[in-house]
Amino acid sequence: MKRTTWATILFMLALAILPPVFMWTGNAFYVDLATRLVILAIAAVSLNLILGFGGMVSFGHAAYIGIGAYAVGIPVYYETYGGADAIASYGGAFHILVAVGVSALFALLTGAICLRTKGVYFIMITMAFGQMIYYLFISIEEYGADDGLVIDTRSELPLVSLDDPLQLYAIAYVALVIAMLMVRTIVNSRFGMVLQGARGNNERLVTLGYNTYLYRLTAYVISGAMCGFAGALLGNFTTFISPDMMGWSRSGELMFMVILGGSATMLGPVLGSAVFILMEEILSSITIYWHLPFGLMLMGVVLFARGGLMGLIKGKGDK
Amino acid sequence: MSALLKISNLCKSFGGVTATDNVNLEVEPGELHAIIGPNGAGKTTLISQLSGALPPDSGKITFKGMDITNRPAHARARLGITRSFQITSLVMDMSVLDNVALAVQARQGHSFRFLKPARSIRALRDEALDMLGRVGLEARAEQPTVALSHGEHRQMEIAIALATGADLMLLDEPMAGLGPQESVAMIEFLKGLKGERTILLIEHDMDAVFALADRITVLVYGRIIATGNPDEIRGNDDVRHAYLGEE
Amino acid sequence: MKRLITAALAATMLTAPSFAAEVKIGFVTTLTTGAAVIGNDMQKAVDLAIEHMGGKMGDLDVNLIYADDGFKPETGKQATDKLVKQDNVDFVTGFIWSHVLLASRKSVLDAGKFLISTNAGPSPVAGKLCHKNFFSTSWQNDQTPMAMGEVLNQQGVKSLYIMAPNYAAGKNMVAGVERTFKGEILGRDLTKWGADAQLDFSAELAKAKASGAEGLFVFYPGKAGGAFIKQYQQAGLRDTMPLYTVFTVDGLSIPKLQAANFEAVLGSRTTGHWAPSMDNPQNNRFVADFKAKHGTYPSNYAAQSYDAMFLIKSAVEAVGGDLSDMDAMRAALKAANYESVRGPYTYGNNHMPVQNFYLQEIVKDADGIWYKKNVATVYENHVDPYASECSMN
Amino acid sequence: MPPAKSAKITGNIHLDYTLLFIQMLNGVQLGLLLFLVASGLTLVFGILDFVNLAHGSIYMIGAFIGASLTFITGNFLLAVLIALPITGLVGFLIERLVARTLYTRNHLDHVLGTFGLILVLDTSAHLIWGPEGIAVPLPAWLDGRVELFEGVVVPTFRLLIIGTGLAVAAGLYWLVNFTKLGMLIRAGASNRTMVSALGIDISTLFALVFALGAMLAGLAGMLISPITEASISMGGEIIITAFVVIIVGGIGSMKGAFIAAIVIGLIDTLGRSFLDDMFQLFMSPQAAETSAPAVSAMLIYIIMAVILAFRPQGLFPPKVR
Repeated sequence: MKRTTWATILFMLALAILPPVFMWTGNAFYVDLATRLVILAIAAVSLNLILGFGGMVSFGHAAYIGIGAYAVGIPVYYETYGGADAIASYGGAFHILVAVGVSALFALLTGAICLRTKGVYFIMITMAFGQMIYYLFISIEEYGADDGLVIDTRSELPLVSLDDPLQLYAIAYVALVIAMLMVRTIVNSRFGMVLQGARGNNERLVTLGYNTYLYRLTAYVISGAMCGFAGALLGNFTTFISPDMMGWSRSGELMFMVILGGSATMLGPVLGSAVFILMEEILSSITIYWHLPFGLMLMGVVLFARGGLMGLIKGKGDK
Repeated sequence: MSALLKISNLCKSFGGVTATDNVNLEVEPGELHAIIGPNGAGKTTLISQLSGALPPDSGKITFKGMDITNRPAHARARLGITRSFQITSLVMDMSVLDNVALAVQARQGHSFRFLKPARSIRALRDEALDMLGRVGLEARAEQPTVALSHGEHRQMEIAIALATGADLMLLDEPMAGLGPQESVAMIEFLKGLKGERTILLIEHDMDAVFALADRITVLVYGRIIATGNPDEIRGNDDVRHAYLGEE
Repeated sequence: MKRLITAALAATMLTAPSFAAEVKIGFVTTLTTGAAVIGNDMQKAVDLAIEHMGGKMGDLDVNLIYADDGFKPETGKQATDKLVKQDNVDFVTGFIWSHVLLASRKSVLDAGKFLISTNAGPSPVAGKLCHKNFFSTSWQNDQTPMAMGEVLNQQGVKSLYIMAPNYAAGKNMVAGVERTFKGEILGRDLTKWGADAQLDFSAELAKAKASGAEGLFVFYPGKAGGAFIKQYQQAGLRDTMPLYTVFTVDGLSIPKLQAANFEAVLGSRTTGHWAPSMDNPQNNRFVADFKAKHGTYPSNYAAQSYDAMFLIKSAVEAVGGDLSDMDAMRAALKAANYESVRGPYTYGNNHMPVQNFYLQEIVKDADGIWYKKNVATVYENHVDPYASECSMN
Repeated sequence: MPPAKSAKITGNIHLDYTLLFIQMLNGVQLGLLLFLVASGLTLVFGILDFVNLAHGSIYMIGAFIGASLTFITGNFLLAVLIALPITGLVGFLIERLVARTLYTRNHLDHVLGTFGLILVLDTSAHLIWGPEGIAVPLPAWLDGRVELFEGVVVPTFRLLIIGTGLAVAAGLYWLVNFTKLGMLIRAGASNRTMVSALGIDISTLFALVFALGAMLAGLAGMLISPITEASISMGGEIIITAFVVIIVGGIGSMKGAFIAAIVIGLIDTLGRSFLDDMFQLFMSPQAAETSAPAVSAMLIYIIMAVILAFRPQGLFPPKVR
């Protein structure tokens, strides 16, 4: 087996084993940390599908996290305080359906426009749509505007209780594994070959008869829906949502997680999220000026570590 | 017998410069039709309009009796037009085999299939290897495309064009940048294709053109000044004056 | 790689819960971004308070842990979670921003700890979401602008133009002044707020001027306040449209404005529950030592934070250091039996201060330094308007 | 206790032409300021093919250098004159240390690398100047007001901004249309072979262009700081809008940046001033008052999305690259 495969298995095993150990040794906070890590990793994995494998640099991906989280927050808000009976609900299945559905719809509508553009224009127009959603929620007073919305009750699911930190973690972990497997299946399929071909040379693929626009749009929608699901989990984890979660710098952070770990690889985005969150946690506990070393680290990775951490693991001779 | 491709009154200009000037041309099924002309004659512009990469300003393009003037590039490819590029255009970060397999996959219909790993599909793989075999690249199949030489890239372009199963192949200077021996091999290879596929060939290498072409069209400043078999073209005064004489 | 990460995790786990005779206090505030100017002022006041106590509350050592909310509710909640779950603090206090407080309150209260806001006072925590373990050393958001509305009535202002940032506290402030102001409101502008907040108010000032209102009410906290005052001066509205502000001209912006000589701020009016000019022993010591140490007057944020430390001290002393006796500590907190820099006050049923509000003016002190001075009492023992929505007695 | 009574705005402000004129002037002023930032961005992109998210941080650093020098020299204008070359030097250093390594990379690497640079520069500013920001005083003759004509009184300093903005625009027009450098810009190319064919040392040229871009951003920061103030978050406040400007205008196009900056300045200002009045024509005053600020905050992004939907290369795309 390749070294990268081994690394993937070992790292995922560690993610499975460590949090329960933290819990039983009385370090509940680190379970929280791991949960946030795993949820953001799902978002990064979804971004990797279009950014890494599709070559579509979306600078507005955090919008889907917000949509997913509000898809939990808004129904819970109405169920708790009354009003809008049609969407008032504590039901987890309903929340996930809305999170995934609305995210997919938003991706479809905005993707149809964004994918007409290329290069920097694409980067910037995806950001513009992210900012639109950001300002939209900032101005909806009903849902707390920029103060955000406190989610009073977590989604109700059969068999499990999301109020239990370990159960919530387990759900997020399983979701991450499924997301990784989904992306792997997609990129290796015939669809995935077209997607990757279009990343390398779009004109060539068009000449072969592929309507690459449709393939890209499909990938964009799948990615958005997957990220919306991560958002629903995040809402359940933080029990709080604010428009802040979808600003452009949050989208930049997601992009960075993918690149840091290694884009267009299986483990890359997960590893990237892990290092990102741990560095953030460690540096910010040392100094309030932690953005300085953090920024230097960011620049260092971009300047000197092409291929990200997975590039390092892969080594030279191993393909 | 009706023409496979019919171009009527095609015009295209870029900000005052006329690149395609009222071009009329018919390509018969099975023939190898060469287009020659000095640099800047508008040969590549013409090909791009045929493949759908550039929209013409006016005129009409008919393929297999259908008006395709306003169809997008990918739709024309599905009808059976493929092109190779003057400057190598391959998916550099994929393997040689994957490049060709994508062409096979394109011919087999839409690729909105998400589950089965593409590389494990025998039908795709075998046919792609077969095409690579025809251009003598089967040994390089698993290499990353970027690792191949320029000459091999040109061969890959041909393998891909073949793999699409297109009826009409638009070949834009397949000999460009090849060494003498590679050129000879390419000419032999294209000879072998004659009759099997209809080919519209742009080429600077006159030896190749006169050795291969059934008919030749001479394009100067976007205008056709002559069309005929190689002997007719050789004997044409206009051509000699406007083009061959210059060399 | 995995080993590296495990090692990194282990490195951050060194802070094991300790059982020394100490009271652990987590202080959540803003230490990064431009808003850190408020957090830094709070920090200075808290450090001064601990110094004034000799580092002890009763027999217990004070172990203070500052946490940065990064001006974001989500980050604030994470910081709070860490204080509660990892550092296992006894009190969580601080909180400048309403949204950070709202996002974080559940983490503290569900863990059965005391939560003491030193600034944020959004309506829910005073009303429906009031909680037995929540206390405030500041005010409810609406109260200060309500006092300003009352001032406007007293001064015979008949028409008003209103400007505030378009976010929850901004809207609360607008609602507050409109709740009590009896004249006409000729126009109201809610400007863009957030990461790329609008700071050029030329368009709004032009509208305000065109409206012909007799007064201009604004709420622009933090750096937007300074920016606003300057443009107000540059627009030359000082003579035609007097300025009435809340939380806009404060201890943080005044030194900057004086350095740049923006005289428009002198004589401008605001309302508040505390000013450095207030004369009582606790306040005199606080203001004098703060000035001696840092060279500026403390802001109201500093005053509220300073009070919070003494409020906690009173509770710790009341139980003789037995921090497990939550009920007795709660009773002690509720009694507000400590020397506050604002003078004595009581707690209402919702644990918000019932206190006086004053009309304040920006004037020069004896040394020519600009500061905020109380000129009249607007409300005595004012109860916030949401107290009745709170189900506690 | 019932919630606050729903307030009614009584004195309805009718559209009067004096107000409209003043607002348009304000819009043009905002537009010119945006142009100063955007021109540097588009210059760097047009010639260097480099996406610089940290351009806003240079704007911030320029403002702080100008503010500090104002207090040292006691004279705002003198401070600006000294601060400009210093900001240029900062740009030069950033080019040498960071940007040049990234030229051969793709835009994604540019975005991420300069995203890191933002954190570094903003935190450095926090360390050097503290979080509180600096209010910048103006000399008395600039701090007053001018009556342009009956009823139209505007702050002198805003006229100075308009004047400076127009002068810089004229200077850039000359640069783009009548100099060798301008030829490169108009050729719309990050075409290195062509640059070297002209016998120019590319490495130096790129560094100078970057420094010029930095100076333009710094100038904008210095001009805005007497109105708002120099603060560590000001970079993040403008950078996205500046990007919207160059995207709408067509990246690399100076003309596009100018027109888009003015249009966005006007739309933003007029939107803030008149949108709620306009909305009241077809919805209730309450609904208009809540939706107008939301829409005006989203307005420039909506405009950008609409323009890109129809013209994926912006309004004035430079020649095919």
